[in-house]
Amino acid sequence: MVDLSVEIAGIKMKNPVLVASGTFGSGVEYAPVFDVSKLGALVTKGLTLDPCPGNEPPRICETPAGLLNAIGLQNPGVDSFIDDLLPQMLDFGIPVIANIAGRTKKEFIALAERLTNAGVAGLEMNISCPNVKAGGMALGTVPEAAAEIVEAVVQSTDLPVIVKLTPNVTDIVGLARAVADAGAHALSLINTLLGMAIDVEARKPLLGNVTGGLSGPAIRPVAVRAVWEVSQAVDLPIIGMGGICTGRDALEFILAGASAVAVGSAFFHDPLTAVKIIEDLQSYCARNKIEELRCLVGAAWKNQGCKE
Amino acid sequence: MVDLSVEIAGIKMKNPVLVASGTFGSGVEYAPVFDVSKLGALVTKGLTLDPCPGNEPPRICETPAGLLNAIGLQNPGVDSFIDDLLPQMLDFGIPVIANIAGRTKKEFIALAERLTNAGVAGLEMNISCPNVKAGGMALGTVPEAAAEIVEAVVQSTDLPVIVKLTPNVTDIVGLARAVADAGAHALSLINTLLGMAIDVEARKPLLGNVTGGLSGPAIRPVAVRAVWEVSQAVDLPIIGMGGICTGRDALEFILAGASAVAVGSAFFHDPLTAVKIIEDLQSYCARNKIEELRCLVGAAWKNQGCKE
Amino acid sequence: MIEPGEYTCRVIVQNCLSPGYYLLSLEAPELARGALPGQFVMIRCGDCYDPFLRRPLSIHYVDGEKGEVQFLYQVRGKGTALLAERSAGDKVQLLGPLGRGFSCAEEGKKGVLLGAGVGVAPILYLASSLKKRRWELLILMGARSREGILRPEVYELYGRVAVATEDGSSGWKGSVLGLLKEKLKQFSFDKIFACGPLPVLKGVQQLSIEKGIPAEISLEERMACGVGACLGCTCRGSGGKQLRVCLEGPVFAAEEVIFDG
Amino acid sequence: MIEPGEYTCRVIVQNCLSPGYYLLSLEAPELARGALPGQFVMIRCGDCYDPFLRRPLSIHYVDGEKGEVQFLYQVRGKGTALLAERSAGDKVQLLGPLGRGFSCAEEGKKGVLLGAGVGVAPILYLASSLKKRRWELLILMGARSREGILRPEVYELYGRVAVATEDGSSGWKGSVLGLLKEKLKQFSFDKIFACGPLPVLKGVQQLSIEKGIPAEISLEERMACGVGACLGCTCRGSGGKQLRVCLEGPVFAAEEVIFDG
Ligand SMILES: Cc1cc2nc3c(=O)[nH]c(=O)nc-3n(C[C@H](O)[C@H](O)[C@H](O)COP(=O)(O)OP(=O)(O)OC[C@H]3O[C@@H](n4cnc5c(N)ncnc54)[C@H](O)[C@@H]3O)c2cc1C
Ligand SMILES: Cc1cc2nc3c(=O)[nH]c(=O)nc-3n(C[C@H](O)[C@H](O)[C@H](O)COP(=O)(O)OP(=O)(O)OC[C@H]3O[C@@H](n4cnc5c(N)ncnc54)[C@H](O)[C@@H]3O)c2cc1C
Ligand SMILES: Cc1cc2nc3c(=O)[nH]c(=O)nc-3n(C[C@H](O)[C@H](O)[C@H](O)COP(=O)(O)O)c2cc1C
Ligand SMILES: Cc1cc2nc3c(=O)[nH]c(=O)nc-3n(C[C@H](O)[C@H](O)[C@H](O)COP(=O)(O)O)c2cc1C
Ligand code: FES
Ligand code: FES
Repeated sequence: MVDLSVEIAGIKMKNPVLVASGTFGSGVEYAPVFDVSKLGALVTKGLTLDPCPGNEPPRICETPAGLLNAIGLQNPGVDSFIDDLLPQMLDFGIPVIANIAGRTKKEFIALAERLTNAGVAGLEMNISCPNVKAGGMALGTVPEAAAEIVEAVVQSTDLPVIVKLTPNVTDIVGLARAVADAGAHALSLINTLLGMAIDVEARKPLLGNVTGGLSGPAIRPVAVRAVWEVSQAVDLPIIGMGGICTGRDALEFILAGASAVAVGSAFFHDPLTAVKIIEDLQSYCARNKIEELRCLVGAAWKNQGCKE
Repeated sequence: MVDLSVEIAGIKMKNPVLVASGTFGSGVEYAPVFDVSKLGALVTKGLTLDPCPGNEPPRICETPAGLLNAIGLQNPGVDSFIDDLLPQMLDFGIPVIANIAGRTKKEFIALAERLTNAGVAGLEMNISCPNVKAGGMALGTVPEAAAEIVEAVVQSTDLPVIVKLTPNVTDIVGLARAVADAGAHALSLINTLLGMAIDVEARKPLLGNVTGGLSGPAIRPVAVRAVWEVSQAVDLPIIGMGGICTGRDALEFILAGASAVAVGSAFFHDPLTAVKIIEDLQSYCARNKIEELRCLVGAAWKNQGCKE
Repeated sequence: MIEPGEYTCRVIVQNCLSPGYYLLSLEAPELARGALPGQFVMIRCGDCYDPFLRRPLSIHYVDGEKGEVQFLYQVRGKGTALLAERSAGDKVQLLGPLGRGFSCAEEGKKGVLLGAGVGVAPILYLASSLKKRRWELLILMGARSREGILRPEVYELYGRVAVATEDGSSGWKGSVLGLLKEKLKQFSFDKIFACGPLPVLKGVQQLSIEKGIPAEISLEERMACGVGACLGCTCRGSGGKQLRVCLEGPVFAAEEVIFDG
Repeated sequence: MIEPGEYTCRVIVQNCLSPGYYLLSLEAPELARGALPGQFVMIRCGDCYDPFLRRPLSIHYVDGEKGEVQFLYQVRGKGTALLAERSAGDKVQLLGPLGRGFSCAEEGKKGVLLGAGVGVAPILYLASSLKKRRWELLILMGARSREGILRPEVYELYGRVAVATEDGSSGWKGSVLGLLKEKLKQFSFDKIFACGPLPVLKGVQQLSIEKGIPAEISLEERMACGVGACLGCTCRGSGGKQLRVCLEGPVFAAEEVIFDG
């Protein structure tokens, strides 16, 4: 039996396959379709302090090998999440990571504090959402600003803090370094690329919000590159995501330097993606006589590795 | 008959469909396949001062709805270009725009000077190539650095200067503004996104150069967004490109604010793409009773427009 | 009612009904046993990542004994065009049954069922289910012209059928909404059920309020997940909350939703 | 020799020769008349943007009178898998004929033709062309095992055929390169023609130099445009220049190219 287990910033998972924030609801939605407890961990939709209604429709639009979304962080607010959704999520018996999206440092701190003893295994700071006016990406593109908020969150909780970065920057390595120096325990790479589409018959943008976040296989090469660059520069575990649809895709991220991966848009293409990936990883390792998957992390740039 | 003609920075074209640098050779390669003189204009492969051998193979790699390339500016050098290739290109009887790629300001000036009376209709400054170590993107991500080089080139030639920008930046609008203030006459948006792919069996990067530029339909939403944002902020004509495969795609760019479009990777999918797009634009205008295509430029954000 | 599941189904047969309209029959015994009228599936149309998303299609008819589920669809774009290329023996993947369907618990009432355009798709299974519950049904089918009136003969098995075409090439000339108004003047009904484009649904909502007849309407919205996870398909609920068309819908009581504009 | 053109061709027939190997016949009169042995086409395998690039396939055989062009290919990944789904009557788009083929201007010489794996594909058309020029041919076909020896009977129409399999399940046991060495010891040839994986081509290049027999080898490289425009497919030429496999090749005189490593 191959050992797929990983530990990211102290969060122990039986395999490295997570779900990407916002694509998997609270897990309950997919529970009838497959055994959600087989996953490595769950990640919540972005949570805000107050309930948030999200953006006007249309909120999604398909693009070649991908999709644009502009959900706009619709969520019931952190308190309602803790009361209603979290208990259901914890029932799956796997770690739950809360994705938090403050508009300001103060909000981020408040979110972290409320979640600290709520039962979640860690926090994923979304400083990279392209679909909201305040906060989101605006906080996440300037290294100093990002560092300041990360530091504040790290100090206000004893939960592991994972910082999710945007690829819509000139220098993602610089951003990752700043966030690492500020005390982040792990990184999630990548959030969506900023994009848009136009309805040429109506002659106006297709999304209610005009611009949206591009995800899916289309962006995979950008995401793999981000993981490759950051993992060589920064000594933090990385959760890789962006267009992962198969075990092969997941391995691309792992070989590039990700310790774990998250499945997002692929659920819409095939709801069984994540379980298939877990099986694929098992069989890839078995076939290549690799006893512990974690030996492959960064193998495409590391020369050494565990024994094969 | 619909009027498709455009004038970009003084370069008159009978229609707004150009070719994207590096994807169309010198035009001669495609001449047996379709009537190249039907195009709006030709754009050369990136030219360097000295001959350049380019990168190690493999140089291309397919990705979902796109491809990565790391050609590395292989070209015979500007002098050999002027002597051997340019005369053949001029034979098509349509404007030829020279894409120039210096590693330093000095090289850019030298390239501009050599080309000034060579017969080309304009220069496209490639300050956005992701596949070379010096110059290329390195010069093109910092607004001040970009502005300085653009200013120097504009002063050293009386040819129209089109500046091609990279999307691999936090703030493409800021970059565009800097370049506009420096005297650029038009903008080309966008060059490729920086990406990479890994061969999971060999456990190493698929491209000889490790990273490459992502192009094709996959990146279209990113390109449309760039055109949309820049065209509203900067008063320069824009040549839009990035994944254009159909008349519908071309219209997306035009409605977003591009005065002309360039076909690139789509030639590999279907070599007749450009001619089909010209026909599609004709029939879209006819169907919608639009007499001059240029009335549609930016129509998705402008309220007014020419009479329909 | 069964929980949604992921199935790989064999195509039994696919027929082109009239240019651009297809009837697809799949071998799907679980669905055929458990799906309710008004529910839908998310179906994978191609083999690759373009198109990337699945397409929502309503259940048109089920034959529980044969284990067969039918879909009636119009080719609109890339996805449905690829689906139309499938033929007997091919496999298709789908997730279903999804969403909340029409309520058909009551017995022996009088109902008017309205299907505009390809919106008639879910009306057939609904009609057959209500018929079993001894409803007396009037089925209104609307389209631009007679070619758009799909399979009227099978609808006739479950109720009286009246047709409206905008060009008058068949039945009443004008919109199917106009026809509904006429019928509401002439007859009394316990309930309206409708599926079709937004303007028609708005009209039904208004008539429902005016006449005080409860109505159920089936909405469309762009969908990604189909199970309520992505929040891509929301519409405005009258309680002020966002409703997920895929989970809280696609069938809503007319008064549950607010249409903009 | 004709200029390349873009064609939409009807599939005449497609046969699975052995698991994973296909023979595709297209109606392509211009190509059938003008394509030369060793040339190739860029063929569009799917209907959408995934896969986005066309795939290079060598011309396996042409029947000028019937206006038919054949391709012999192995399913390797997404593109070839989609191509294998096409059947009689379907349309496929392709650009061709492309590149520089084998030189077969000379008359009445003695040649040895080597095809390793699916690299035998272009060898058939080459053999038939050389036969017309009264060459005496020895055709070496190599594969891992007997299932990989494709259509030996048709090759026999144009020369003597000798087979090598790595597992010895048919013919000589060992690599086809070893078989070539043996044959070069026993017989004398005016020229070697080869197509197959890189290690085989390297071996042929070396033998050509050692024995002083001119050789032509057909190279493979990832391609995007197929016409020399994108510079994606270059290999190192012995003159120091980059050569485009799609335009200056795919067939090179053995001494024209430098293999790394
Ligand atoms: C719950 C539900 C049930 C449906 N049932 C049926 C049915 O039984 N028969 C039928 O013919 N159609 C049905 N539809 C509509 C059908 O899903 C769309 O026509 C289909 O997704 C179009 O896909 P395409 O790839 O062919 O077109 P695209 O190329 O994707 O789009 C063509 C046009 O369809 C619109 N469209 C695209 N996706 C959707 C979507 N998810 N929802 C609504 N509009 C969309 C686009 O705006 C565009 O104008 C249903 C839709 C929903 C939401
Ligand atoms: C001039 C030329 C002529 C050819 N003629 C034939 C032929 O007659 N019959 C035949 O079976 N094959 C031929 N090939 C190889 C054929 O093009 C590839 O097998 C095919 O492109 C694989 O596509 P795919 O989508 O099935 O696989 P992919 O999923 O794209 O890749 C599968 C494997 O094939 C390799 N590959 C992908 N693209 C290419 C490429 N363009 N060139 C070389 N290797 C590639 C990949 O590295 C990978 O290992 C030829 C190649 C060239 C360059
Ligand atoms: C519908 C949708 C909603 C998303 N919501 C969030 C969110 O709330 N918070 C967040 O950090 N990322 C969100 N994302 C981004 C994903 O978590 C992920 O980073 C991105 O989609 C790339 O992965 P993918 O290509 O596998 O989907 C969302 C993505 C999608 C498609
Ligand atoms: C094979 C290849 C070579 C390219 N070479 C150049 C180049 O030399 N100079 C340049 O400015 N852009 C170059 N580009 C970028 C294109 O001109 C274009 O900006 C980009 O590919 C996006 O357009 P597309 O998606 O339509 O291809 C190249 C692109 C490709 C695919
Ligand atoms: S489609 Fe995802 S929530 Fe409805
Ligand atoms: S494939 Fe484009 S130059 Fe050879």
